Amino acid sequence: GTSDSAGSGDSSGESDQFRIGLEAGYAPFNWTQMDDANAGVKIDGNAEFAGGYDVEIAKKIAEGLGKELVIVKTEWDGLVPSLNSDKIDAIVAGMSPTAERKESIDFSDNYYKSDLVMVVKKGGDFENATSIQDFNGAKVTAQLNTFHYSVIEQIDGVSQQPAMDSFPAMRVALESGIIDGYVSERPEGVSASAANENFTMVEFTKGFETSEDDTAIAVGLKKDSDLTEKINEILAGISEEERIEIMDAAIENQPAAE
Amino acid sequence: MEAVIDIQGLSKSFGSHEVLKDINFSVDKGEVVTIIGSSGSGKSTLLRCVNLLEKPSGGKIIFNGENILDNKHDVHQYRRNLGMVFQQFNLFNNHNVLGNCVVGQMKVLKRSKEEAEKIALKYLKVVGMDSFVNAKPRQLSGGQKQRVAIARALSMEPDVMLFDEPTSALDPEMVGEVLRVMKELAGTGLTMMIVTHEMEFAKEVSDRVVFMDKGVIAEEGPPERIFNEPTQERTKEFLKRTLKQ
Amino acid sequence: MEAVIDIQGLSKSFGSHEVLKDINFSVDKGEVVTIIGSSGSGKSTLLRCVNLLEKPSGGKIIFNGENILDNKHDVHQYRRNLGMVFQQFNLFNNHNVLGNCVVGQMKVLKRSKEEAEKIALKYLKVVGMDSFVNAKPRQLSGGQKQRVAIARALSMEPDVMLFDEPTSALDPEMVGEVLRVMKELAGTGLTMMIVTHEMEFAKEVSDRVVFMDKGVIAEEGPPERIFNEPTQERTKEFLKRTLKQ
Amino acid sequence: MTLEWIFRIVEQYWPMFLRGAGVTLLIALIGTVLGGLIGLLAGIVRTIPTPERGLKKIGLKLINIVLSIYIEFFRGTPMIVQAMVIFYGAALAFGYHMNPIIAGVVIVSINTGAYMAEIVRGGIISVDKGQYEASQAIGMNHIQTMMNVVLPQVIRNILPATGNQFIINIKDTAVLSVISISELFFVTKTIAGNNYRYFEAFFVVCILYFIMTYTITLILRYVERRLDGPDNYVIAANPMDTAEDIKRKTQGM
Amino acid sequence: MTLEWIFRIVEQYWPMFLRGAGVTLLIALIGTVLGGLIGLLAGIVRTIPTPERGLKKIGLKLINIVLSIYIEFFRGTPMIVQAMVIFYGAALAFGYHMNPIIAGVVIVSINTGAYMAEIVRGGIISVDKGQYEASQAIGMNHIQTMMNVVLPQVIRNILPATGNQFIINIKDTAVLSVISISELFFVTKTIAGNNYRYFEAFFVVCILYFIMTYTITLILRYVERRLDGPDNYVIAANPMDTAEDIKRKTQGM
Ligand SMILES: Nc1ncnc2c1ncn2[C@@H]1O[C@H](COP(=O)(O)OP(=O)(O)OP(=O)(O)O)[C@@H](O)[C@H]1O
Ligand SMILES: Nc1ncnc2c1ncn2[C@@H]1O[C@H](COP(=O)(O)OP(=O)(O)OP(=O)(O)O)[C@@H](O)[C@H]1O
Ligand SMILES: [Mg+2]
Ligand SMILES: [Mg+2]
Repeated sequence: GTSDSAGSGDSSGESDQFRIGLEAGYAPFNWTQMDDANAGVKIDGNAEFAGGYDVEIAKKIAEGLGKELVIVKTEWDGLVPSLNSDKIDAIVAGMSPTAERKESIDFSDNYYKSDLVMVVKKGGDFENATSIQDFNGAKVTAQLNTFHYSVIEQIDGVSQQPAMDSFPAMRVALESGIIDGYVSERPEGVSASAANENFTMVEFTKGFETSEDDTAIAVGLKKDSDLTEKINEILAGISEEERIEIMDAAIENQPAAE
Repeated sequence: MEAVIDIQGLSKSFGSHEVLKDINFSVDKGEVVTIIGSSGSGKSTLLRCVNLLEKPSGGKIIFNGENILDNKHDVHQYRRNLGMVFQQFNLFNNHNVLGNCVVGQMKVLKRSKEEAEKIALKYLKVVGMDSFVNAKPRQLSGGQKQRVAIARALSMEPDVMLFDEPTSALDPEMVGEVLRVMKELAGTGLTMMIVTHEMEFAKEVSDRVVFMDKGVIAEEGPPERIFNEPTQERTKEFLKRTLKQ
Repeated sequence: MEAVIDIQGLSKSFGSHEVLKDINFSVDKGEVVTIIGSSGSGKSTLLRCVNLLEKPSGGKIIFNGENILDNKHDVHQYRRNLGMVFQQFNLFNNHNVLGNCVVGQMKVLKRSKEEAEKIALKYLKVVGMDSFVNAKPRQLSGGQKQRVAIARALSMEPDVMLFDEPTSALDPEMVGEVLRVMKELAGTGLTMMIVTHEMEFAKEVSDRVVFMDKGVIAEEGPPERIFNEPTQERTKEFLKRTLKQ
Repeated sequence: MTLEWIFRIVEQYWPMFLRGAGVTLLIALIGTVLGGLIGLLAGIVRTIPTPERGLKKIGLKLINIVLSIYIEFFRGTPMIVQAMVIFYGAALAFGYHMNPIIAGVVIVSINTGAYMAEIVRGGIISVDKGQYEASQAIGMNHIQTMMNVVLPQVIRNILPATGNQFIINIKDTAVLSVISISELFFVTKTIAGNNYRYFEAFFVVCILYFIMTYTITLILRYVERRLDGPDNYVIAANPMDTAEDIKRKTQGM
Repeated sequence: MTLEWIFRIVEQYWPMFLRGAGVTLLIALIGTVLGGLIGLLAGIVRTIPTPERGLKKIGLKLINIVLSIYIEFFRGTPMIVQAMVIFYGAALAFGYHMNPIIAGVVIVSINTGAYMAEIVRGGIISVDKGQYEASQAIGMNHIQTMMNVVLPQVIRNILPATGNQFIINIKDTAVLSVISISELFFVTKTIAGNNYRYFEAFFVVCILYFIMTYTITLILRYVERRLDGPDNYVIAANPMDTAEDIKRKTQGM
């Protein structure tokens, strides 16, 4: 390990560590693996390693900052408090820079942008949909407190189901036929349909109208952090092709793809 | 006369500790049998075996001609014929004095509330506790508890009463009163088995005295004979110490 | 002789129910006082007030010249001087017979385990319970429990013993034995207050008899006088019923 | 966290908060009551004296095994999993779509029942054996004994632990959002998500939880005092009647 | 859900599962023990007889009020909120960074203590008042009485409810993932998230939970039997000695 435990280190700006928080359970952005295959990074205070798109980006940032990358595995709801209480220096966890989040933390420039898709049952009525309007009459939901849920109303005549707490719950609901589909982002959709033979992902030619803030993801930083500028510089140095390459590698390397 | 309860070869062990050994005796209808003997000799255990609160290890208990230790026998049905006054009283803590005397009548004998209360009050009056109907057991003195326990058992109007030291917490005056009530009851044909330490009481009330010693019946007979001409060495010794006190 | 305990104007009410009214009496060192009276007259409550298990509603209890109802007084310190045998025994359910007699000695008197056990065994022998050291209270007969309760109180070797019907569950033979022990103890200067229903016992053991009636001391005096020439109407009536029994 | 935002959130969303609290309270209340009944029932069954006769003995043994499995299974697995298995399982296996609230009540009750069964067991152990024997001695059967004598005393002794269980239920209903129940916690997450005022919204929900649990505590304390009854008792006829007086009066009997 | 996947997950991730289970068990165990001690302590304090003297009386009253606030506050708010307030609050307010595991143990203990305090209260109520009086009568003070006589009986009676609490703790530690503790549930979510095999991962965790809780049940049952002691007792000298014999033997005394 790089330090004896997650909370013991003083993570002020002067240290030679770059501590980032993530769930390590949101493949392909971030996941946990048992060894350092594919250049996985040791999780602080833990025997496992983290990998994924976020981890690769974080490596580049740490390198650019000239600091050692330390990964703190924290539940999603604990990320913002961790950042604000200086337990971590940045959130690199597939987090979108929404206006509301911006009230409590700052964000870097975007380091990924994804499209919305619909995950449905393979062989079901909606497998071959191309427009969101094809989901007229369908029972559709999305994760609570995400813009995924608020865009559902763009589908005319949709039967919008109560929002759900987590992706696992939605996948169970989909599999059991309680819903016909859930709104998701491309990487999750690719992974879900790859992992579960009963699922498939619908990509839209006529899709949802979304705002940049929602579909993009960025590094979360403490308000007025002096890291923001440096990180933006480093991110600017990663080209669009390079990002796609990293994401494709992540999708390929993610545990479910084995 | 016909035996109401006939105990044959009854034994009881707690683990390796044999408390009752080959007990044989019977009680006739309307008879009053007192059981005397030193502390720990098995008197309470015998009463508890008779109404099956302890499962006998062996032997038979014949009640009205049937062996109630037979598996086919309905224990609860059998127990309705027996009333018991415990050495430790065991009043129902969640009921007041009246409730203690009423609940069994209503639930077991299916008497109406009015009838049950009338009967309860009658027996509470007998033991002088009718003015305490509202009191909870924890608010009663020792003697008061014992009297309520007696009233509770009598309210069930059983055929056979098992009394485990029914006068231990009573003042002598009350003992006299209880004695009077018991004699009255015996007159109405109630059968009684009474464990007691009061020899005077035993002498006065009983048709027959059973002397227990170390888990066996050492001697039994009419009170005059047991108290005046005991045949067994152990009985003599017990009574000698007792009477000269 | 000097009074160990001097009770002045003691009263006790439970709610509106006045159980003790203006009780005045004192006990001298080495004296044996028995308290008699009918059930519910307040005898147990009086004993319980003396060792402050019930808080008196009024009056004074002077012990060794100090009013222990004064707020400044250390109740626990005071209680070490008193031993109590309860009417309901109240053996510690989580200790076996030996543990019941040892725990107080070790925790309160800070005696060593060996010493405590030696003393406990001495008194358990006195009451004939030394072979039951391993038994749990629930495995004992009524009389056995009472004897352990006596041994437990004696093991604390107090100055004053409060006995609430110490012989109620004992066979007459055991009563004789306990009587003998008590006399021995009285000989060693132990002061005793004994509530009892056994008039014979009261006659034999006591230096003074207190007759309680409805929460007041109706009469007191040496046993010969109380039993042979009572002056109060109530006493006469109580004794008449008692003795003719 | 600002006071202003708290007021704004409360002002704007109080009907949502109230409805959420209502759903939570409803499920927790019914769940605790039904769970308590299950627990008492389990207590009755588990204390049935082993019968002598072969068939009955085997039957009782079987029931007891089933009961143990029930208790260990429902205590041993997370309620969220139980909820998902029952709710989605029913849909998946039988195409049966339950009403989520009813499913929630069922799940909370069954779950609470498993815990209450153990609490009741502890309560029964602590009731003096003499109480059971005295009831048996006047001819009560097992159920009558338990209903009229033992369980009333058990209930009084386990009230504090039951209060705990109620409070746990109020908080544990939060997992029922997984079966689309809009209980208080989920509602709060929604509100927080709407505004990204997590601190404020959770502050409000904490206060709501606290109000609910504290109210329950107060009610249970009141019930305890009621069950204990007055410390005093009323003497029916004349006060301070002792034996003699009464004897004199009843001499004519 | 396929059996194949279950095996694959277990094969691949068993060290993670085990470590997660270890963390969960550690926190739940220490939390229950410390919480139990807090509960017993609260029981001792809450039963101190009200002293007569002014100052002591006020002091005791104050302590009791603080105790009530503690109990109501920690029962009345969700543990996840407590965890966040304590863990992140300490860092924010004092710049003090706790070790997450220690923070977790502290939070679970304090929380459990509040529940155990109520359970202990129920247990004390159910101990016969005579036990307390007899201890007092031989001169024991309040603490000696509670330690040597009352609480040992309480502990035996509340063991089943304590088992509940332990099991609840095992499951409730799940919320501690919010303060970066990799306990079993978080680990499982991670594994599920990695593979998108939710059913399988949660099936495994259910089994692990069940193994842990059932083991605890078995251990507690064993402890109960040990505490109850043998039904039989050994007579020191000769069996069936009754009073006379012993008297004869001890006549010489
Ligand atoms: N906790 C209590 N609350 C209310 N009344 C009580 C309480 N304890 C005792 N009493 C009442 O006080 C009176 C005196 O009780 P006490 O136990 O002192 O009688 P006693 O003389 O010892 O009688 P006994 O010989 O039957 O033991 C009784 O009428 C009893 O009902
Ligand atoms: N549950 C039990 N387990 C083990 N031994 C027991 C149990 N109950 C009673 N005994 C033992 O059985 C013997 C007889 O007890 P029992 O209660 O019948 O005596 P008893 O004649 O009623 O005495 P007493 O006059 O003192 O009440 C005693 O030695 C007692 O210790
Ligand atoms: Mg007996
Ligand atoms: Mg008394």
